[in-house]
Amino acid sequence: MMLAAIENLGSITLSHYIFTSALLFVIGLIGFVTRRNMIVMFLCTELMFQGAAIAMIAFGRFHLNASGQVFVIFILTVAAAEAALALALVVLLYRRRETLSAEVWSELKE
Amino acid sequence: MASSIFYLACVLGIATAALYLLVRPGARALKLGATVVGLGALGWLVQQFVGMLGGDDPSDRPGVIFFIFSLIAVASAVRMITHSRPIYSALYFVMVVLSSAGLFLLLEAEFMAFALIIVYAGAILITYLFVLMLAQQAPGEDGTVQSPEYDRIPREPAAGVAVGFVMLALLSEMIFSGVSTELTEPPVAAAEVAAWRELEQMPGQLRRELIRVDPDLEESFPADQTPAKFSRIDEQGGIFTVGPLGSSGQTYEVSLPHSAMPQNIQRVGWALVHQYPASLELAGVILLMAMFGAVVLAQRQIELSDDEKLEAARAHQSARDAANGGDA
Amino acid sequence: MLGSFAATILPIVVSSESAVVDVPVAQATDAFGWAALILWLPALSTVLCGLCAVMKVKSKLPGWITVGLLGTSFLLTLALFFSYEYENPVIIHALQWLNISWNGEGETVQFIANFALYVDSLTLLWMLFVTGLGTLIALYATEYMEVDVGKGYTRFFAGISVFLFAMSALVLGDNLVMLYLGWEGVGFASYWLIGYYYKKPSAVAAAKKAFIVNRIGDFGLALGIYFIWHNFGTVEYRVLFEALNAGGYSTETAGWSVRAIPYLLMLGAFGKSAQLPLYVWLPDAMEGPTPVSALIHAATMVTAGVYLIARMYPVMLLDEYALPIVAWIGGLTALLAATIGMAQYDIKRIFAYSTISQLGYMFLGLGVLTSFGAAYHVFTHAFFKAVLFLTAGAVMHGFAGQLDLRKVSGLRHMPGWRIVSWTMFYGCLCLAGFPLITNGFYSKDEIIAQAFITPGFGFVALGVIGLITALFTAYYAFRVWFRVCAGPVHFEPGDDHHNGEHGGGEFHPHAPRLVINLVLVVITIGAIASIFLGDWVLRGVGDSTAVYPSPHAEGDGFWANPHRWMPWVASAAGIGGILLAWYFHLANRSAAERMKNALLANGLTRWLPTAMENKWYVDELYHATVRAPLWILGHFLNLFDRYVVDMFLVDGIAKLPRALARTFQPLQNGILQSYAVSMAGGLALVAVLVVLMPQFVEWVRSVMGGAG
Amino acid sequence: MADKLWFLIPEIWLFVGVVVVSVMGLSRRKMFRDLLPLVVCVFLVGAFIITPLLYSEQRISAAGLLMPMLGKYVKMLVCAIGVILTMLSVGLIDRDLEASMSAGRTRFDPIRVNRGEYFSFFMLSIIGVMLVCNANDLIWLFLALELTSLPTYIMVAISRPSRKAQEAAVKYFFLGAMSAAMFLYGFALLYGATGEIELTKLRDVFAAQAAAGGLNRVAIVGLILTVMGISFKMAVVPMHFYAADVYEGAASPVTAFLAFVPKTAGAVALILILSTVGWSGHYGNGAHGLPREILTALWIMAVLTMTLGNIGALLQRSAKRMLAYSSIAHSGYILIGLIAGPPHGLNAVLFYLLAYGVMNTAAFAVLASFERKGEEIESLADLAGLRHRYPVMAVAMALAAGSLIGFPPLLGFAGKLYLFIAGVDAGHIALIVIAGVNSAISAFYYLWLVGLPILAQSTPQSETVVARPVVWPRVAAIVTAIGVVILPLFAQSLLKASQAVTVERETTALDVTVAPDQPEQPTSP
Repeated sequence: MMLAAIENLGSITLSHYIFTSALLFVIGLIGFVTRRNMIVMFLCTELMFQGAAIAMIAFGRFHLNASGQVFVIFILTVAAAEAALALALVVLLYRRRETLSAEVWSELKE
Repeated sequence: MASSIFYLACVLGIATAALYLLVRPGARALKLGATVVGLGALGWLVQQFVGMLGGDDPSDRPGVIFFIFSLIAVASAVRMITHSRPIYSALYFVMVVLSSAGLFLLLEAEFMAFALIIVYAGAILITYLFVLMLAQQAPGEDGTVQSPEYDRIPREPAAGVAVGFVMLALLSEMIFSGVSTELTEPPVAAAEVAAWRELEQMPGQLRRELIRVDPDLEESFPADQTPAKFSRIDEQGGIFTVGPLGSSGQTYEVSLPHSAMPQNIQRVGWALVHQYPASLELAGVILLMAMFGAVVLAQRQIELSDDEKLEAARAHQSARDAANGGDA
Repeated sequence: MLGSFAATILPIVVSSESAVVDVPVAQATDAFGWAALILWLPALSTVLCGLCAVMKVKSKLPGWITVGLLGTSFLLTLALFFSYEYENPVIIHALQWLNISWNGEGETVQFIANFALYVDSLTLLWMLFVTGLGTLIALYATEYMEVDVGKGYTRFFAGISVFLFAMSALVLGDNLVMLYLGWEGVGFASYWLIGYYYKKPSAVAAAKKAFIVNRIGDFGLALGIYFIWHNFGTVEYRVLFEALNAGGYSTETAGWSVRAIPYLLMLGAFGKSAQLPLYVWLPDAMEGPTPVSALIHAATMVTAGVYLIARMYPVMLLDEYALPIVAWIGGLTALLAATIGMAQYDIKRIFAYSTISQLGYMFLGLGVLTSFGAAYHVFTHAFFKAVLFLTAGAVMHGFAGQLDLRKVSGLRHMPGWRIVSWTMFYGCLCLAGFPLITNGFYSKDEIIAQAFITPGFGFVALGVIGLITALFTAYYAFRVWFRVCAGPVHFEPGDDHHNGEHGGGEFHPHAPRLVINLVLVVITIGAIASIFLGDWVLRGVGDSTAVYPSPHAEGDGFWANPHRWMPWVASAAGIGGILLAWYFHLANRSAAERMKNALLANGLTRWLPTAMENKWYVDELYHATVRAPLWILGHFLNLFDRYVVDMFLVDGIAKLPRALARTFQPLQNGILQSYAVSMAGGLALVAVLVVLMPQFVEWVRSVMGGAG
Repeated sequence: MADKLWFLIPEIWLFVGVVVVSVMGLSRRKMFRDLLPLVVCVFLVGAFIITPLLYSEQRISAAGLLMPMLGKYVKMLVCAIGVILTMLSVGLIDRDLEASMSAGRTRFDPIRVNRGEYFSFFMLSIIGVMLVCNANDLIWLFLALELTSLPTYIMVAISRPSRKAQEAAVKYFFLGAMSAAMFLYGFALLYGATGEIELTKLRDVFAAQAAAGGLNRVAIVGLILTVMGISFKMAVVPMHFYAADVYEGAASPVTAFLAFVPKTAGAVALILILSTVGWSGHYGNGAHGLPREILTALWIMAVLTMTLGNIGALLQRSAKRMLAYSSIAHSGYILIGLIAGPPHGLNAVLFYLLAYGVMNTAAFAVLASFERKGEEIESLADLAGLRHRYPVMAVAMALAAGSLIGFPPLLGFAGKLYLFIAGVDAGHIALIVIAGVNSAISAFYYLWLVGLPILAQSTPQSETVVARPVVWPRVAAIVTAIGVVILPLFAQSLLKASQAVTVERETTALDVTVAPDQPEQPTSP
């Protein structure tokens, strides 16, 4: 089944776009859990949002309606709002500890 | 079925192993080797995906462009999470955004493509860069900038990549058994009827298109009267016969060309202001809240200075002594 | 007296053929609206005690509030009792509580549990001694707890009020949810009051133990209630008994979920009433103040299990093996607890084991189909056990916490202790089942005799066990009395208050004052009065849901009817036990002491050691033949209790989750990325598991199919 | 459209409140700044009163929401608990700054005062929950969930001037952003599987797919990502890791807020999302329940959540951390109701949210009422012997803990009983047995909260604990403790109120069969 799918790739289908979006999403996830720099971590969540946005647009094209694109507009808005807050928080934290490492903030634990 | 999953798992496994080696701190040679292996795996995938690179059929072009864009996006994303300098990570993210915008163009979402570039690459990423610059390490004595240790050594490379692998397995299983086989495209006719209905709702739009097709209709549909409405939409031989049009009791049979259908940008804008205006307001509230929050968080003195604290403690003590007379 | 009593018993012993019983079912009534106050007054008392705590009242006010309100509650119960017409059980609606209905599969499913009172004679029987003894014991406590005025006094009486509220809800409620509410409530009050001396680690441990062991039983009860609701669609007694009367469920056709109900209820009852194997919490519960032991752990709360079985008697018949098991557990508990009681020195512990033993009799009675005997024994036991505990409390109070029966002696010769000694004497007589003049005699005989009559697996053996236990009971009861009250005057004070209010000077026992003596006398009078209430209890049980015809003895001869010969045999056992106790703990005790002194003083009488050795020989024989095995058994059970139950059950339950928690602790290491990995990984694992599971299962199936 | 706007009036009114409060917070007059909590309460009470007036039959039917009556109950609930939470927050923010300003050592500086902003965030988050109830499309749901969470991140950061609070904010924010990305991707897949983003239309398409042989694989994966992403807000295992640290780091009033408001938002959002697939059973004849995959996932989550939450709480020496774990465990109980489904499971969830809101807030209110050396109390040992000096507070704590155990006849018992009945009624007996065992385990640690204040003796450490100079947290504790005792008497009418929520959809959603005019009929292989 899948081999058939690969061989038929002459024409680009929805699956290709979704696969790209899934790759971006997963790479963002990996980055989020492996990077220790808070700003890069947040960039990684933006990458995950980006993956979701591509999926939205691709599905929107597939279903021939505009809802997906409208959704992406709102994703952009929220991403901007989150980024503003996150960066303000990071600035605050950086002033405290003079480092961007997330690991210095690990006093609360069992 | 089983063999194909095995096939894919091997390739993805090699790719993730390569990614792991890239993410992990290690010798340059090892990284080089990993890059080569990873590129090899990716190249195999590319070779599998586009056996027809260079074909003459113009309908294949989007395919080639798709692969170029998505390869750039994925490669930049990988580099973004592996690069030890945050500035470069941010710049690689710009690359991801740009190539996604390209994908959006392929998907006929022109407006979103440009909005993405303007908002993401133009605004959000610049903010990131600003903050990164603020927190930039001073160059060392020899003039080179040494990345701090937390940027060079990842935290949980093995666990992270394993989680990513499981997640990717989940999603690719879904894509191969769900997206490619179970999802059926909606009938084009139904979608087009929906588009015509949207045209009908947009104020004055249908009238304008009608007049463009048949200028004589201008008198029949005065601008200040009840807007024109479709009373029937059929499709015959690729041409949409629209009508009879009902307005002030009279009906007309008109054939509207395909180009009269609302454009993508029109549909997005219409959906935004007609279907989701309240959501738009809500987004505004979120942005306002974010502004508040940023102001509150980034203000310099969230804490008091030490002597102020001491004074405050004394004041508290006296207040407490006064208040401690009774209970509850 | 004896004859007339037996005569009153015989007519109700109907033939055992009528297996289908028409259980009297209560009907709703609008009258008696005031009866709900019986329930609310203790609640009001709790609130007022709470207010006292807020106002930091430093007087005996909370005690008197409690006594006053509980007394009113008792008077209302009496009023209800006198206005109640036999054979007309009623339901009095108090407050709408839970009334849920929804559309199930094709029918409307309802879950109704209101605050309503189910009043029949069983309820009244229980409520009379619950509120009556509750009032009296609260009155006793106003004096007993006076050292704590301003400290724990309010807390204590608030606890008593909570207990009485919960117990009233348990007994009066017209549905199983209310019963469960009361069930948990009395458990909580018990936990509260056992842990009253929170500074003592043993008290805290005892409270914890009581709570955990009871939880096991409660779980059974909750599940039992659920199954009742599941099968009969109701938790209201009225609807439930109507359904049972209609005969919709016979034991043959019922599914396992119906058959499980009696066993689950049994688990609950055994937990609350301290039967094997869940009895272990009760002796430790004696860490609480003595009025609490008297009220909760002797007279009232522990009989909740008996009440549950009696109330649910028709339900217990849903499985034919349920009641025989109740009988056997009861009988064995009675015997084992009595043997343990014989090896103890702490007076309260002895009485605690005797409580377990007497509760065993009650379950034996229920199991051998004499619900009358069981109910009557509950009633009589409540009085005499309250007397015993209260006298023990008076001793403890007067001798600074001394409870070791070897260290207090000759109480009846001391000034001011007369009433305590003689009420205790009467209590011991009742416990021993001394013929004619004690209430315990009648109720116990009824149970043991019925064990010989009712056909069932090994019921005759149970009757014999009951008789042996009666002998042991008489022995250990009088062991206490002869040691503590009789004999030469001698005492050592306990540890409490030794350096406190009595200063460094010599210890003087302080005799109980008016209130304690008054309460002791009143309860003793109640115990005597309860001798004459047998008929009333009999008639009452006949009107209640516990009615079930006890099998009739066949034949007319003296030996053919155990009800005829049982008084004589049981009296013999009781008196024999008393004589044994007299010999070993009064007569011989002083004789041995005196002789030993004389012999040691005079060198010429050296030959006498042979004689003395004879004495010792008797003692050792007694040790070797009677006491040692029992002692070993008692201590073995004690060790079992301490190591198996305490370590594995109680501590194990407490520690297992802790150990589990420790294994998960490293995940919570405080580092953001680790959390992120765990979260994302958990999500991905669950998702993959869920999504791929059908395929995986299919694959396993194909592999298995290929292999097999 | 206009009908939907009617339902937004309480939110708009509260938004006016946000503006008023944030401006008042900048006032130079101390009196105005001190009046802020009162103003917040006025606006919340106003919203509480307005809400029931708006829900007329005609508007409900015109709005076309998935569960129209949900809003009425949840909005009133959130406003009522919001008033209590406001009381807790009195005097929390800018304490030191206000003290030094009133002593004249510091000059007023509008940049440095945060109180107005704090209460704005407070109200914005509450608006977010209220908006979740109105959601009829995924965009709205996404925005409303974000509006609920984003202000809480800042509230945690500014709740107290300590590094702990900032650390809590970092963890909460970053993990929250990750979970948001997860459910956003889930939303994308849901959209992809159906081509719709309106919940009512999603429901129709899913019903059609189910009738044609089962949900699409894309829909299943999307639902799982969505459900697990949203369950972050409820602190459900495995998305619970942040909870203990964040609850410990934030100031007690904010912790009480976190334990209730986002949790309610998450529960309501899950109700809406799960309603689109319905509990009508997609597999087998006459089988009830969610699609098998979703059911399994929720089952696993519920069991893990209850168990890990309860055993995690056992080891804690910090009262706040213990309550954090207990809050995780309570989410597990709530999941039982979600698994059981309408009408009873959902009613039970809504009723339980009320019960949980009251009793949990009571416990946190007691913690928020005390301080030691100007720092708030955290450890259990601080509560020892509270009875001697603050008997009312000790009793309030005991009542709250008793109710959290589920002790009859307190409020928590009624809530738990209803949840368990609903679970049993839906046939999940194993789940209920596990919940019962967990409930027993929970008694171990809750009894500390009963025993320490009431039974234990004061220690030198706990002697230094004193009540905060502000009286309002104590008032809140007393009010909620009374509620714990009194509300069970009204259990009947409260249950009715929560029942009204799901009555409508029973007849509509559950019986959806293949509509004849469905544009697409997915073919199953």
